[in-house]
Amino acid sequence: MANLLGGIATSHIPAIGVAMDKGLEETPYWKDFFDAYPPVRDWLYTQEPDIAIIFYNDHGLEFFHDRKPTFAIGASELYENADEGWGIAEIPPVTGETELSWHIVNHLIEHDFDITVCQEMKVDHGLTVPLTLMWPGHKYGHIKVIPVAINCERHPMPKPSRCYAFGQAIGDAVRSFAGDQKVVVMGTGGLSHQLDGQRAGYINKPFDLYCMDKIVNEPELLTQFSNYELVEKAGAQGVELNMWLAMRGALENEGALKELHRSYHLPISNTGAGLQLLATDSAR
Amino acid sequence: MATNEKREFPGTYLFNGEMAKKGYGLNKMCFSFNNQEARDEFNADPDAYCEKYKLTDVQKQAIKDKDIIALLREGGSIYYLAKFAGLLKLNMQDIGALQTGMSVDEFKAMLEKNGRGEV
Amino acid sequence: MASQDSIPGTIMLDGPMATKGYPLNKMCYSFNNASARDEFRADEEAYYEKFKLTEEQKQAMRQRDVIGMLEAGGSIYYLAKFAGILGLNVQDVGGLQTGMTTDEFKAFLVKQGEV
Amino acid sequence: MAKIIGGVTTSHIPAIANAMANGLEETPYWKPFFDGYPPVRDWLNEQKPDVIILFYNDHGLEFFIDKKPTFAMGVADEYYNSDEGWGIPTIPPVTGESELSWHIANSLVEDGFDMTICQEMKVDHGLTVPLNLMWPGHNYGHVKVIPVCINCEQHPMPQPKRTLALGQAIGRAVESFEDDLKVVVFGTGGMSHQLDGERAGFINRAFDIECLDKLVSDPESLTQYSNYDLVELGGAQAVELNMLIAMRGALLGEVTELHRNYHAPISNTGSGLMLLENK
Repeated sequence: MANLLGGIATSHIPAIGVAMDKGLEETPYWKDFFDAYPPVRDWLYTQEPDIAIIFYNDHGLEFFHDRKPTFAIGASELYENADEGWGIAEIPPVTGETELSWHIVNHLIEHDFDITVCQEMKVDHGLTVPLTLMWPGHKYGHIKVIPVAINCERHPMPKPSRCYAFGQAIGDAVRSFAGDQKVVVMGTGGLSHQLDGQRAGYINKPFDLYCMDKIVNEPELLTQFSNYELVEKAGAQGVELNMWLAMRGALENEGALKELHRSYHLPISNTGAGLQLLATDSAR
Repeated sequence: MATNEKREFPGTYLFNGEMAKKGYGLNKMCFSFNNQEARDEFNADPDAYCEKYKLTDVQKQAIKDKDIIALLREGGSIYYLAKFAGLLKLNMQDIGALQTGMSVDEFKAMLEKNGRGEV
Repeated sequence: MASQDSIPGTIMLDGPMATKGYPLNKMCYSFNNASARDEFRADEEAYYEKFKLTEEQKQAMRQRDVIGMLEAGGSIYYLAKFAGILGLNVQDVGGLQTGMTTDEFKAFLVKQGEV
Repeated sequence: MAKIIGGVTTSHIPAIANAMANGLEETPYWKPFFDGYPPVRDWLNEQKPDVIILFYNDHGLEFFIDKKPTFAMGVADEYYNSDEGWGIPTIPPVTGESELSWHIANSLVEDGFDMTICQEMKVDHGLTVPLNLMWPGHNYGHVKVIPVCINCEQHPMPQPKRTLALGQAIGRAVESFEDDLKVVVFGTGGMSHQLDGERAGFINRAFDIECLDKLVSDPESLTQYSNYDLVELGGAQAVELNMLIAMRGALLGEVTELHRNYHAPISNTGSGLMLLENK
């Protein structure tokens, strides 16, 4: 059976990609943010995962409103990035994985998740920024990625409880896979932010810290929220917490988790940026 | 008990993940046949068109031979193969006959028999 | 409990808004392509027409009125691509929506960390 | 309040479109099939439904397997048909209905159905053939249609128990819509048939009739089948039975069977027409 080593939650905003391209990591604005990452990179380097399952939301590169899935999952050997229209540099292709992908797809449909299955899928900064953060210089070619996109753009969106259950089903699928691969799950995006409306710029630090606290051992306190409550407490794009909850859901049946790292910094662009590393007993 | 556990049925090619992966280029080519220009382009030079969609050699040969069973084995989905059949001006009874090794009339007679419940 | 209409300064992109905003969002979605961005720059009015924007949407676009675009059904993900054409980042856009200068808006962001 | 007044099962095969385009309804081959339809047309003309919720499967017009949804639904005000590649005539646009559509979409996502929601969507023969069968001469412009598309092409597909649950959730959503609308649900496709493989041409009349009976009186019993069971009993494309099951789910309670016509073969399929009135 494949092993889940743990989960990583991280911001995925495009400004990070731009900062890395321009080598701004040590500037006063960015230093505190980037200084949080080496421990997580070291952990990944030691653990040598084979596969990363990445929960993210598409921001209008692959999916438009003509056909917007609630949950989409990739089952391709390669995922390309492309021009997103606002001038962030395109990054090299991401390596995919089809066997575990299809195994997960089968498990999800069997368990009543009505996913869109993608054999071709452009991945945007929501996925590529976290990869570049973990393996700077775009050195992520060795790790196989399974992209899982959750609608965080147009209401209705899947509820926090549904996203958690979705993650849980993916975790169960990984454990029932007849391989010995080492898998990490990543929840990307968040935390509180609002880009649109007169309330633009809203950030809620106490709420973000509460979420990071509770996600470790009491995620059920977070899954009770509705998406409207998340918008109220965490801003219009604060619903990206759903990606963190899906990541945490995947670790639900792993027993107690060890929180190996946590940092929070704001503002990064318009967001509260959280970084968290939760390890299972399967990790060395 | 309802389960999606893998099962096999004689004379049936379940279009699942494994097949969908294998047949992706083939199906993508046939999907393009929704457009008249694509059909014209194929008709003008079938080999070049197969090449454009990176078909495997086995798939190219099966397209050339109009060998439906081979196309199914190579990951073709009947929904898209039907568009290839349309391009060849074949209907579902013609396709049925090709796959079962019957004449079209024999195939139609079998359908009639099945329809009466005389199985 | 929070509901659809209860959060001031927040416009939910729900079904009715997404229906209203479809042409505007479709136009902005096209800005993923450099050739589309060039075409827009060359003749904005013709480009609005191509995507059949409503008069309200055209007016909001002409005036670079972000709140107006949101009220006309714009989704921030696609409007962000328009902002990209104008060379604006999300702090600039934040300032435009809140009536602050970009610097005021940045200071406002920082202040929320001092809790 | 909106009310689902009834449900219809019907075949949706492209050969029907060709037969209608060529005026073959009275030929010996087609007569027993088309003769089944007038009572259903009469009922629809009497009842004058405002909205049709139509379960069908896309056959590679709107969706390709680059991005294949399990459940997709339309929320547009208009839907277009287009060239499907095999020469059936393209038909006029279908009128949509966005308010009830969005109401259903909201309700489904809230209920844990992970819909792919489409503000633009080309509809293929799976949707257009049934409409033209009910309102010949493409006279369906007055009725608003909500397309609900179920994956019947690439395994894994949703199982009968899931599609029944989808139908039920749609039924509940419609009944919670505040406008006074009369709604009819169509389950299209099926019944037994297999187009691909050496087993092509397989039809199982007894199984089809059993399914029609159960759709009326005991739809829950159909959820005992897996999709593989359906393939075994009804052929590779008999999984289209899922559309009929979803339709029946939307009717929620008990129904009265007003009309039935089973005929096989039509093209390579067993064709089941049934009209159910919601009690």
